Amino acid sequence: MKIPVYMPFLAGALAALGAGWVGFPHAIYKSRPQPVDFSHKVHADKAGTKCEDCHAFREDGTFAGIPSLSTCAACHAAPMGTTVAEKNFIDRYVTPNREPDWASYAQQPENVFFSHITHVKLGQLKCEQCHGDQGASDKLRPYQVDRISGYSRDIWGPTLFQSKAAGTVPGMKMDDCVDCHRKQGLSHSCLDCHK
Amino acid sequence: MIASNPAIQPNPAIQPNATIQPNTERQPSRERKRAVSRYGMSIDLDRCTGCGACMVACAVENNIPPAHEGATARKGITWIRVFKVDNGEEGPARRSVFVPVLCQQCGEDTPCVHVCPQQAVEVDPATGIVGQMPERCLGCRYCMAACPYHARFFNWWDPAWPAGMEKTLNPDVAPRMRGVVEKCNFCHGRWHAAKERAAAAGKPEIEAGAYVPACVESCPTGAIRFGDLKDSASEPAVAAKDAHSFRLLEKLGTEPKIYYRSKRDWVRQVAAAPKPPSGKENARG
Amino acid sequence: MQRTRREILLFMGGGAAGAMLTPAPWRLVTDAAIWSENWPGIPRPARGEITARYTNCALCPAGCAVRARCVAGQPVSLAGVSGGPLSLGALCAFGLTGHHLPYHPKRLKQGTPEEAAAAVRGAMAKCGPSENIAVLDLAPGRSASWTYRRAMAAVANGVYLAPPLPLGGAAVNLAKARIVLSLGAPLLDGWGTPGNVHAARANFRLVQAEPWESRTAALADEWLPIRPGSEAALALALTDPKTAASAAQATGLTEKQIAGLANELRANGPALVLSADDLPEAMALNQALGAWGQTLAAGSEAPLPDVWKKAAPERVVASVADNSIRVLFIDESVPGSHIPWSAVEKKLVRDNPVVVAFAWSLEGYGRHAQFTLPTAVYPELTGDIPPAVDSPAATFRIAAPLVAPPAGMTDPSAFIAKATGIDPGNALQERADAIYKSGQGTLFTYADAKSTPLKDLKPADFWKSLNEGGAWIANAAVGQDAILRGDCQSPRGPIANRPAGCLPANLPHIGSLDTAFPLPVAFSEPQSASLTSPLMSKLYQDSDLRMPPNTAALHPDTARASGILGAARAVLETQYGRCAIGVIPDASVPPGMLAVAAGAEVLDICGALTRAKVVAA
Amino acid sequence: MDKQFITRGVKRCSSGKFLLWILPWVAMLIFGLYSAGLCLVKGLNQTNMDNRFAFGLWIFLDLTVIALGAGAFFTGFLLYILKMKELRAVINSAVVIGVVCYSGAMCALAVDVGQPLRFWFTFWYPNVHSMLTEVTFCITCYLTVLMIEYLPIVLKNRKLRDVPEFLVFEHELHKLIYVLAGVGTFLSFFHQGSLGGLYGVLRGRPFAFREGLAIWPSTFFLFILSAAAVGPSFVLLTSWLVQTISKKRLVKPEAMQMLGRISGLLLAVYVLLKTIDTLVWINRTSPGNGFPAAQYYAWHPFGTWILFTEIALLGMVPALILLTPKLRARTGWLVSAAAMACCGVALNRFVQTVQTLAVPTLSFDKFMTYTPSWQEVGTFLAVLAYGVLVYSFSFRYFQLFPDERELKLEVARVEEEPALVGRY
Repeated sequence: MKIPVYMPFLAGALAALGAGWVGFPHAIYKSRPQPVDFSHKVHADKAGTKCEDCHAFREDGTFAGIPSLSTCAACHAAPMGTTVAEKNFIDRYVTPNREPDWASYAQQPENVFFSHITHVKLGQLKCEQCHGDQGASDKLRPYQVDRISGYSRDIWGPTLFQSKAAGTVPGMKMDDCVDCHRKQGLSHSCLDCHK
Repeated sequence: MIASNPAIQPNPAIQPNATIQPNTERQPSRERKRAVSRYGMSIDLDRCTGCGACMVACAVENNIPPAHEGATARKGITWIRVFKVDNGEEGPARRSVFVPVLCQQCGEDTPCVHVCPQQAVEVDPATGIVGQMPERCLGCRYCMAACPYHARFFNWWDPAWPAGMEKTLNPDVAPRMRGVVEKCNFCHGRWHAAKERAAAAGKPEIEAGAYVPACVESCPTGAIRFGDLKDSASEPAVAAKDAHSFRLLEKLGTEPKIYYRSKRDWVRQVAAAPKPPSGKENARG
Repeated sequence: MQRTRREILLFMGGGAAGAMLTPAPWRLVTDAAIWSENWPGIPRPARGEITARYTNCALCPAGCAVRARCVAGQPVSLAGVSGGPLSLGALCAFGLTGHHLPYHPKRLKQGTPEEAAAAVRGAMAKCGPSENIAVLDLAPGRSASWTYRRAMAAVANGVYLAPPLPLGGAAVNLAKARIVLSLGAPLLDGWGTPGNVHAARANFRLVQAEPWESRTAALADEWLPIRPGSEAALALALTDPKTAASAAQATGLTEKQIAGLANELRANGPALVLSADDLPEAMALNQALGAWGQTLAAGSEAPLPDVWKKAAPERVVASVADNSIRVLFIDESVPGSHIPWSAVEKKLVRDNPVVVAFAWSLEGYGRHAQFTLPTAVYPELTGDIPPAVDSPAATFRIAAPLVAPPAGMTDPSAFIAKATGIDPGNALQERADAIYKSGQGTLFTYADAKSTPLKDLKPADFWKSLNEGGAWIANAAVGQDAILRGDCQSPRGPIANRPAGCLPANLPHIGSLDTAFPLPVAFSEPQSASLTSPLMSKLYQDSDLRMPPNTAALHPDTARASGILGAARAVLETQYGRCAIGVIPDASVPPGMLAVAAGAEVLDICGALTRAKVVAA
Repeated sequence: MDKQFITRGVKRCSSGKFLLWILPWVAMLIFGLYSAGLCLVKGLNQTNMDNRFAFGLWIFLDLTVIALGAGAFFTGFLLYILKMKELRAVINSAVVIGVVCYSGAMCALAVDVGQPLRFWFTFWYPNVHSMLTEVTFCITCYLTVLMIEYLPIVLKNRKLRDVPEFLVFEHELHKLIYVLAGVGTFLSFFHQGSLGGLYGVLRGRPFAFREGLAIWPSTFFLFILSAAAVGPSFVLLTSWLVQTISKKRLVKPEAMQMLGRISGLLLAVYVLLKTIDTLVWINRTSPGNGFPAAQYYAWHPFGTWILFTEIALLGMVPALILLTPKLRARTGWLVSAAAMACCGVALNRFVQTVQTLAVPTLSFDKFMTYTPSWQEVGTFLAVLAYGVLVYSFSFRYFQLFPDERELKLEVARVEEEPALVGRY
């Protein structure tokens, strides 16, 4: 029997579309779990800590980022509570005094200069405005990184490639920074933010 | 003291940038652009001993790797390079001077900026610094052909440090990759750091002296001075008015921001000459 | 057949078209571009808390004050300490890159201390009465040096050897000088303490008598281009006008010029005369000009603990009998002056002597020693810094480590003390206490740029601040408890009968013209046998501002005469040996001489003012 | 065995002979691709370019081949817009030349940039003030146009004609040809000009800097003119080469001479303007920037002879030859004049690229020279071989010279009249 001449064409097109829209977005990322089953929510609610209690600034105004083990150990020298996660944390890291290799969702590329203090103190920005309601998350979703470019998935923000779990995390692409800077009339030159 | 943030509440209402209201006490960028500084430099050639401290300090500060074994004086990366220049005479009549040459930060019709096909080069209106963006650079090298001072350098090799030495890299400057152009940007990493310190102190701008490039800091004889040309009290501003001051290739009309100074007449004459005093090449270094 | 092929083609075509409508190709293109920003091999600088730490540079006796910018404790850049009392905020190119030395690709990583110790024990056991056990200390004047001297005093026929002190141990007071005559001394290029020299420069007139236009000559107030090798003659003529005629002959200057210079030196004093190698004639001229007590004074060291006083005398290699040293320790853990191996070798006993070198690289005496034991290197090592030639006051400065040395490093003084059975104790702290007891002088702390009289301090604080970056400076030019350096600081003592220790004896400098070796040598770069940071290649490879180690610049005519015109490499030959060198043709070097950049190899065969010849490789 | 691909009614050499012909070129291509690969994988340290000679052999190559490729657009312009029917005889050949030159140049550029993976940045973040942006955009667009113009030639292939869809498609395309010619001409004018502007705008390089109209330095217009002038010359040259090598009559002498005449005409105008421009530059522009023009020629080997050769010897002389009907009628004169014209433009591009970088700007600069590394030369050869191969295949399997069949018969007719034979 004779099949219309455009059929193979259509077939090819459909196959490609499927692969491109469904397969690719999964294939491009590799993901790894965070070392510790950590809940921001618990720390915010039970311990009533604020962001900067752990994600602190140093004297010179530089941002320390993810706290080091010593910060955690300040409270978690001994197990607090009986959860498995707690026990694992103490056994694997606190007792042997080994730094957990946290993955930073918001890690910017090496060539980006970002000053937290400038945005928080001069710009009066709140953490959530860039990091979303991270502070309310109950567990740490796996860290997903682009296989080729090595960028964290969160950087892409609410695009087609945003990870569902990221919730309201806005993008951290250059365009996202630039949008805000434009609004503020603060865009001068590339070297403002690149190093 | 750090401004403290409110406790974090789960706040699904937050949309990207939605809650940012334009900040009224900050002027729009155009205003700021007018109110800004234009950094410049003055170099006293009568003090320069050609020791090379500025060149190594620059390399240390800006994560420039040691020379690749294949590198030569023509393929090397030296954001600031000290040339030994003489008056073209032989024997006892010979006189030499050391001339540090770095990006002259042209302020007017900057030759390298408008040639770049993809906006990897620009003059920062806020600082007057000519910026080069390695991560935007295609490596076409058109800007190098355009620069009359040969102050731009191409990464002919991927950067490489002896094992362990990468521990001494400066976190304020990103190492560049092979195949892109780079140049002096007045140690922009230090500008960032100064800016951040100012922010920590609650000030939007850097005050004078809080930001100085590495070559200036390192010069053992204090031959290189740095400052804001708009502030008439700053050393470069004063030097600019000095009768013994000159700029390289001033006639091109690109308004470089590096002022050289020498009380020796022959030095100024050689610098102003359209070509080497004698037909032969007379620079070593 | 035909049809199926077409179908495949169509299918592929459709696939391509479809793919264009998905994000995949575009994302891949973007990612590839981003990947090119951080592809493999490009290191990511470590991040961390940024702190400032202070120390003193141990790379030369200047011991400049250093502020280290550290990221998470690791120094990432060094700078001078503005307001520092001695170095006045300056740091030279070598000092600025000192923090790279621990990572030098040629660093020595392990040795065999046990075997070395055993060999030393064995040799010492069968050490005959006429034979010596010696320490060669290339940076004398440190507390470690005193440990060596004590050790050598503790053993029978122990000898403490050191290179001759600059100016025979005298100290220069540049601040007092109004006119300086430099006979080829690199005054503005690595001589003394850069910061101090450049600060004083404004107040004296500089006359540089040198055959070629060195860096110093280029910035001197007057440059006298004399004939190569005629420095001594000029000095002599300036001391004793009767020789002016022959001097004019030798130097190529007119008698009038020489007379004029002589008058100038006498009229516009206080004057100071320096020379590339310490010419006795230059010292004589200094005396004739009454420089002593004015611009020249006896050099001095910080006070010592009394228990250290029992120490072996300081001797130069030349003063030891040939073939008499059975055991030789060489400490080159810090850069110091280099004594040609040929001069050392002939002092060793013929039947298997034991030579133990303490070094951080194999580039120095390690090339000749049986045992080379790896040591810490600045900024890893702990130690004090010998007195600077241009510091009339005694000083005490500690180079405190900025990074921890790797495992398996040997501490020379501990090793030698053990071998000779003395207790080294904590030499630095004992010295500090002794200084504190002397009660005089002031302490300058770098972090706060404050100077405090010693008597206002507690001993613990004194010790602490010395280790966190500070300098003790004696009040008087010679503190009453200070130790005089060298044996030749007598203001009026005739040069002739100065003891051997004061003569520049490491290599006799040329006297009459030597036809076998026609070319006088001038050092165009600071002389150092030890390795420098790989980043120094910016100065001699990525640019040709300076010359790489073991190269010679010479006039094309000289090259032609030597038959090496156009050659990039050649062999340098002196009466002490030969070594391969790189050759740089340079019309700015006058014909008939060599401007040499020293490395260990070159320093092994020639010192300043030796004569050499170059032959084709 | 490839007979069924060869156009009806024309004679082509045996496959074996053809194979023999392409073999050396293929070898050259492979070697070239290897050297280019080295440059891509190991980076540009494989070349002898350096911070001073940021541009080298490759940029010279690009400028030259693009100038020579101008024949494609200009012939098209003359034929379709100015309706010079005679040129139909060479238009196909001209198009192939265009495709070869432009695609070749693009490939060379892809190797020349330090970060080929970022090639698309210029399109995504274009700096509209940069001449290079203009060049990149126009060349890319024009290459697409050329491809579309090339397509009908391919589709006319005897074998491909069997596919009915192709024939229809080809026919539709043909209706477009006038539009394409127009667009092509427009684009070409721009990028040829921009290539000239590339150097003319370098105010930091007084040797190359020129004043001009609005944003365009005079070199902008000179490049357009020179390209338009040598384009036909190069088409003429290639047609002659093909005729000699393939020992066939392909183009009527009238067509050849017409090409020559056009070329000569434009060349004359070009030489005139170039002379004026040079005088203005020597007496005003250069001194205005503090550089007496004499110094540029004080550096051996770049003496004033180069100026003379470029303008008089390889500019005026061929122009005059081509403008003299008598000489033009003699193949020898015609061809050598065309060749000279091409060399003249090549020399001009060489001066623009290499001499500009060689002469010092700072008074304590060195005068520098540079010799390409074998990797650079290899890549250069690759482009050359690629060109020859594409042309050879096109000539063998497609109908580049519509008159060929007719001329073939003619030859057959005049076989017994020796007078006519041997003229080609």
